[in-house]
Amino acid sequence: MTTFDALMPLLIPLTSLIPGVIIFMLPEERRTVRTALNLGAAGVKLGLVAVMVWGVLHGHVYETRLPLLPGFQLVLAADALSVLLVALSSVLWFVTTLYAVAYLEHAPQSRSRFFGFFSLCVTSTIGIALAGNLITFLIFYEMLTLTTYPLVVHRGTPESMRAGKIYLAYTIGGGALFLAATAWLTVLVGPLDFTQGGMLGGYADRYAGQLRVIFFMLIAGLGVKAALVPLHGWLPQAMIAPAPVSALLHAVAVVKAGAFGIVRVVYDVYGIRFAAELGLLQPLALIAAVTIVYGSVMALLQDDLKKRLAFSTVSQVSYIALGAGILGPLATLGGMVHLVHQGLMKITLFFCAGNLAESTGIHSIRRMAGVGRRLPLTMGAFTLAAFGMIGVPPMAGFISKWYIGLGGVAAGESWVIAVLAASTALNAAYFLPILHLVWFKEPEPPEAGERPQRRGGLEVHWMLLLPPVLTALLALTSGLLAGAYLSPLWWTRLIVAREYQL
Amino acid sequence: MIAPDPTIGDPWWVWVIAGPLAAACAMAVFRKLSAAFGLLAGLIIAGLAARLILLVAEAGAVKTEIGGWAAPLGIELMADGLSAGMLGITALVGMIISIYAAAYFRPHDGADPSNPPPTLFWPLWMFLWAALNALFLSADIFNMYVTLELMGLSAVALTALSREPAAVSAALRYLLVSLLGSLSYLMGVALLYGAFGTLGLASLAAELTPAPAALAALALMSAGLMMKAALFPLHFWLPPAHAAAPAPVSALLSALVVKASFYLLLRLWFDAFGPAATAAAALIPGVLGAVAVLWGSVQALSAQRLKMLVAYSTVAQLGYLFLVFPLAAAEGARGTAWCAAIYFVIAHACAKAAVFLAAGNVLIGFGHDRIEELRGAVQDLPVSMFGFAVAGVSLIGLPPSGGFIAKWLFVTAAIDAGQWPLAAVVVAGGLLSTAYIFRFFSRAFAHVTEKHSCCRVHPAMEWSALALALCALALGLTAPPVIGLFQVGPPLLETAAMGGRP
Amino acid sequence: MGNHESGRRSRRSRRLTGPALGAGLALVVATLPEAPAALPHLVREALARSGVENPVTAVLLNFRGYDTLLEVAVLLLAAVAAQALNTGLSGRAPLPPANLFLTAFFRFLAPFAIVVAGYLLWVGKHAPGGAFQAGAVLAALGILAALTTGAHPCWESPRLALALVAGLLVFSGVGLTLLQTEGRFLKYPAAHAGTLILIIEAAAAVSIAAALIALFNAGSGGDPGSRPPSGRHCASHPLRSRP
Amino acid sequence: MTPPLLYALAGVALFSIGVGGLITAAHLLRQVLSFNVAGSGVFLFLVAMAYRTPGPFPDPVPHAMVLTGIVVAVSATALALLLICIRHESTARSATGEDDRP
Repeated sequence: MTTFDALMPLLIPLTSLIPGVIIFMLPEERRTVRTALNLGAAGVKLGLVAVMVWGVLHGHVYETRLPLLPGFQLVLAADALSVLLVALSSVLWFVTTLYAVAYLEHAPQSRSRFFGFFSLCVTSTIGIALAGNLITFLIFYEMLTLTTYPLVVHRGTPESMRAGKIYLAYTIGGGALFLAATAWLTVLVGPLDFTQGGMLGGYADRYAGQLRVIFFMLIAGLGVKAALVPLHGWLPQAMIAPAPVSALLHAVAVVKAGAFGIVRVVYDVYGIRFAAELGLLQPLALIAAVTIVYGSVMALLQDDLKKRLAFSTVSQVSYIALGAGILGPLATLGGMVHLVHQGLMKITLFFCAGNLAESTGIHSIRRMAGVGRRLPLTMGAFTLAAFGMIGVPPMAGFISKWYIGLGGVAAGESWVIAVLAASTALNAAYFLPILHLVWFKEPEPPEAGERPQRRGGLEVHWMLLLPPVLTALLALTSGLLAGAYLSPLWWTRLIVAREYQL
Repeated sequence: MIAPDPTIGDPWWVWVIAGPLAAACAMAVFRKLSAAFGLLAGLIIAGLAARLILLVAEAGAVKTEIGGWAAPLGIELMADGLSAGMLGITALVGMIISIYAAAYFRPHDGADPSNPPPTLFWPLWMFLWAALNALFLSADIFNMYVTLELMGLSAVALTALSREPAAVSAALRYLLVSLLGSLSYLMGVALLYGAFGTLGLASLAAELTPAPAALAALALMSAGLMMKAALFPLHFWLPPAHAAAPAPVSALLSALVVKASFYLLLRLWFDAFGPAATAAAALIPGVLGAVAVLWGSVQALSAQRLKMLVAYSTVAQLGYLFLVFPLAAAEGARGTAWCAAIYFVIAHACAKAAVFLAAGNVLIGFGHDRIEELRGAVQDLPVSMFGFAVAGVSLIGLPPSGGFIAKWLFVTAAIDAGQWPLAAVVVAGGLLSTAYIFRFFSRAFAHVTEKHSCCRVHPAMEWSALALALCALALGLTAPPVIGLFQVGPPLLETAAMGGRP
Repeated sequence: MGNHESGRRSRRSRRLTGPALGAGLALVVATLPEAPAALPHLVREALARSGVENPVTAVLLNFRGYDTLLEVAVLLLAAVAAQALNTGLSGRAPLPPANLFLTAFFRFLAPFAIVVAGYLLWVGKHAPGGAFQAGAVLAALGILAALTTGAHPCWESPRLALALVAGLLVFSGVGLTLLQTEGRFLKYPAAHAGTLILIIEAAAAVSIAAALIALFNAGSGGDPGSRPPSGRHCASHPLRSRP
Repeated sequence: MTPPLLYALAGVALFSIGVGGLITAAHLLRQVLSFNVAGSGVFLFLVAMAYRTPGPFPDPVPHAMVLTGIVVAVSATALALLLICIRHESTARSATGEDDRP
């Protein structure tokens, strides 16, 4: 079994890399082969992830070590935390592929190119999740930038090129900062692997000052993708991309990579206790809090639906950073489980926005009056996810906010409760009017550029309808059955137990 | 590293130099068969280079005296890790460019008979190849002068091959600068001979004392070589020459010819004089290199034509190489800096050759290479543009390319040596190169509806550009064996005052 | 050169480089050691085994023969480059018609030049002389022939091209055969060293002369009428004279 | 002030005159000429190095280097002159009116 254990972490990224490369080569018209390859690969990956989840549960050690440089190794290791993101990415990749195939049906641009880069993007995300040391993380982190740029500029219109330029400027800048910090850390302490409870314990006395600077450089480099306040500018701009890209980018791949990176740095590089000693958690929590409030306020001001969702992502992702910024297992639990919950809820919202734009051509919120009658199921999923974002029980969003609040009180940082309350109020302020418009208002006559009611059958193509409904239900069940075996919360409790060696 | 009996039989070097010379003679006589001879000779030389690399990799460095005459009297040849590596990269890049040239120079239909395709490209290219191989194997400073001159003249003739006014003027300026460089190099050799009475690199290293004559010789020879390697203030001849030359020639010039002068500088500063002796003077190339990186990138940003952009990128990327001198002055970082420089040389050779070939395809396909009017190039030349993108990734230094490994080594060496400004320059250079690579790429990626005239480019030309780009990518994954090869030190006399390498 | 910064300041600063360089080097030269190194004695000892008495020829052809091999390659390269670039010179002024005096002088001089070249080649063994000097004389003769008869030799024809590459081919050929027999490239057996060197020098002289003549022809370009429209293939007879 | 030192200084002087000329000369042809002057300067310096050996025979190695240098200089000058001809002819034909400086 050991060889299989050693190969497993390598197999999972390969299951999306190899099909990606093949899809690149596929000529444009081979639609069925491309879809089959896509969905088949996603299915195989889900299977492998299930085996891995089972293995990690029973204490299996999955680790692949490849020689990268003399003295440096490319390490892909599956510990409890990485499985969380791998599982999330695999599930949502399967769902998003389903959605993208239908969404891009009539798009003029080359679909082989799209799905090629789509698979490479997921490979990078899986690589980020499975990275066993900082240099492997850096490699996949920068590859994520490379593979997502073509997706952002897929439409090739001048606006998407401009958005791509801004996206690139931010992410390449962040990447360069992250490279410099990693190199500096490696020079100081040598190529160390991620270890639960942190690996820098012994270096506090000698390099305390330098480690503080490195920490903030790392957080800044990761903050670009995690959209922390000063570095979030690219996220609303990248809304020009097609809906599946926005869904994948802002719910699963890019933003999660940043947040996951922050969690890795705080817990597995510095270690929560050592970070607290150096007084690094306080500023991190502060930045996160500012981002949460700022994101929600900006979301309130947006009229375009996708822009509003983008700013809500900016604020929601910072919950994870906030959770990481507070010393204590409860806050960590809340932060990490929000990694999954936010992914599920946000992807549902983007799918619904995509369906809305696809079937009725409506983009701005004030035009959404009475849309509920025309798209009952889509808007139903939208409502569920919206309630989840606000934090209404029994949705998943409530769970994470609840635990972050508990953690805050336990750590004596009561201002966290104020931040959570304010953000909940703001979430309600920008989601409830939409729901009111959708369900309780009379539909207005379609303006220019909007399509009339679709004759007969389902409101939208079934492949466009199934994904949002599925993810909405997942968000609901992970909230309702939070305590159940193998639920996201249950799994995160396992991670936190191992992290804090309780 | 104990070098076994270094004179293991002679043939290991003879055919690598005699091969291309014989091919050149054959082509001068039977001109119609030039392309066939060229490809055949390319294969043979590539095979020989590979065999030499294997020989050096396991048997350590090899040395031989030509004609059996001992050191000060006869000429010595030597192949250590560095020369084997350079021979290998010259063979690899040269082989693929020969395939490109076979398609580029074939008399395609519709070519006007009055201006026949220059079949004399092949003998000139064979002379250049022989000169490069002889230069990389030589361990005698006067012999290096003759190979330097053979290389310079063949490069100039190749630049002026298209006989257009721009190419001829650029070739003339290149020739004059190259002659001035060779002259000051020869004056340095004369001074060294006058002072120490020997021409062998090994015996020089043994007897060198920092006498005024030695320092003056070092200054003259370094000035000459920096002029030929287009270091910042003396680079003005490079952009017009590399932009005006035919595509395969500009690829050869940027990837190999310019590096040969840098190689000689490495031999001079590290083997003959030893980094300890030159620590004080090492700052000059370092500062000039840093300025070259920034200035070259800025010029590339404002270039109007694609080939001019790529040529200025060469000026910028060469700046990186010269950072090795100040970094090697610090004892701790010497090994990493040395590997960083050579790895950068080979990664840049593959990537820059690929980018120039892709630019050549654009020039043939669109009839012009004005960046502003190259919108939608990805749709017409997908393979070349994919090659351009992959090579661009290596030029920027993003993982998983060879460029990333070199950039990583440079940053760690700079931080290790405490040279913070140099680390900042390397990172800033990466950002600037992102700007100018994606400046072109964002236009090429744009989706253009109307079809513009794009005549067919021979598939061999497109695929060879992609092949070189994939080589640059592969260099990212095969770092340990390659760096292991570079660490095979030269078989100098044990008594040599070798500041030396790791 | 470098006319970008052709402003006043940079021109004056560039004028200073010459004298500054001279002064610096003069100081350095003054410090050079009086007594030379041991190399000249080594050459004299090894002279017996080199197969020639003239030390310069010994160094050129035997001890540092590889340098000379590359040097012949440089000359051949220049000739090939000249032909590669030459096709651009169609509109050259035609050569002057051959006048009586020049033709008579050429006819008188030709045999002497060839004999002198042969002698120079032979004398190189023990006195200053050798392949380069002989080649130069032959080249002078060739250029005189071009001036008088206006013959524009067509270097593309295999026979003449062979003359061009003869030097390099013979030199490396001998080297490679010695590699097989003696185990080392260019390791002359003491007995035949002299004859081998002579063979190499003869071939080198021929190709040096051919290269220099080719360089002259490329420069002069010859009259346009003499080149058939296809531009690359000369008329059948390589040394065809003007109609 | 032994004769070889005198010749060496003359060689160095020639070399610097040539290099100075190459850098500041306006016309291309003048630059090629200064290259040859500088070349002969280096060769004179080499020959001066050869004459420091006591005894009847001078040191042959610099002589060989000079011979090789001369042949290389000839090839380079021929190529430079050819390029100047082509450039002159093509600029005259295309009348770009580019000033004579490269």
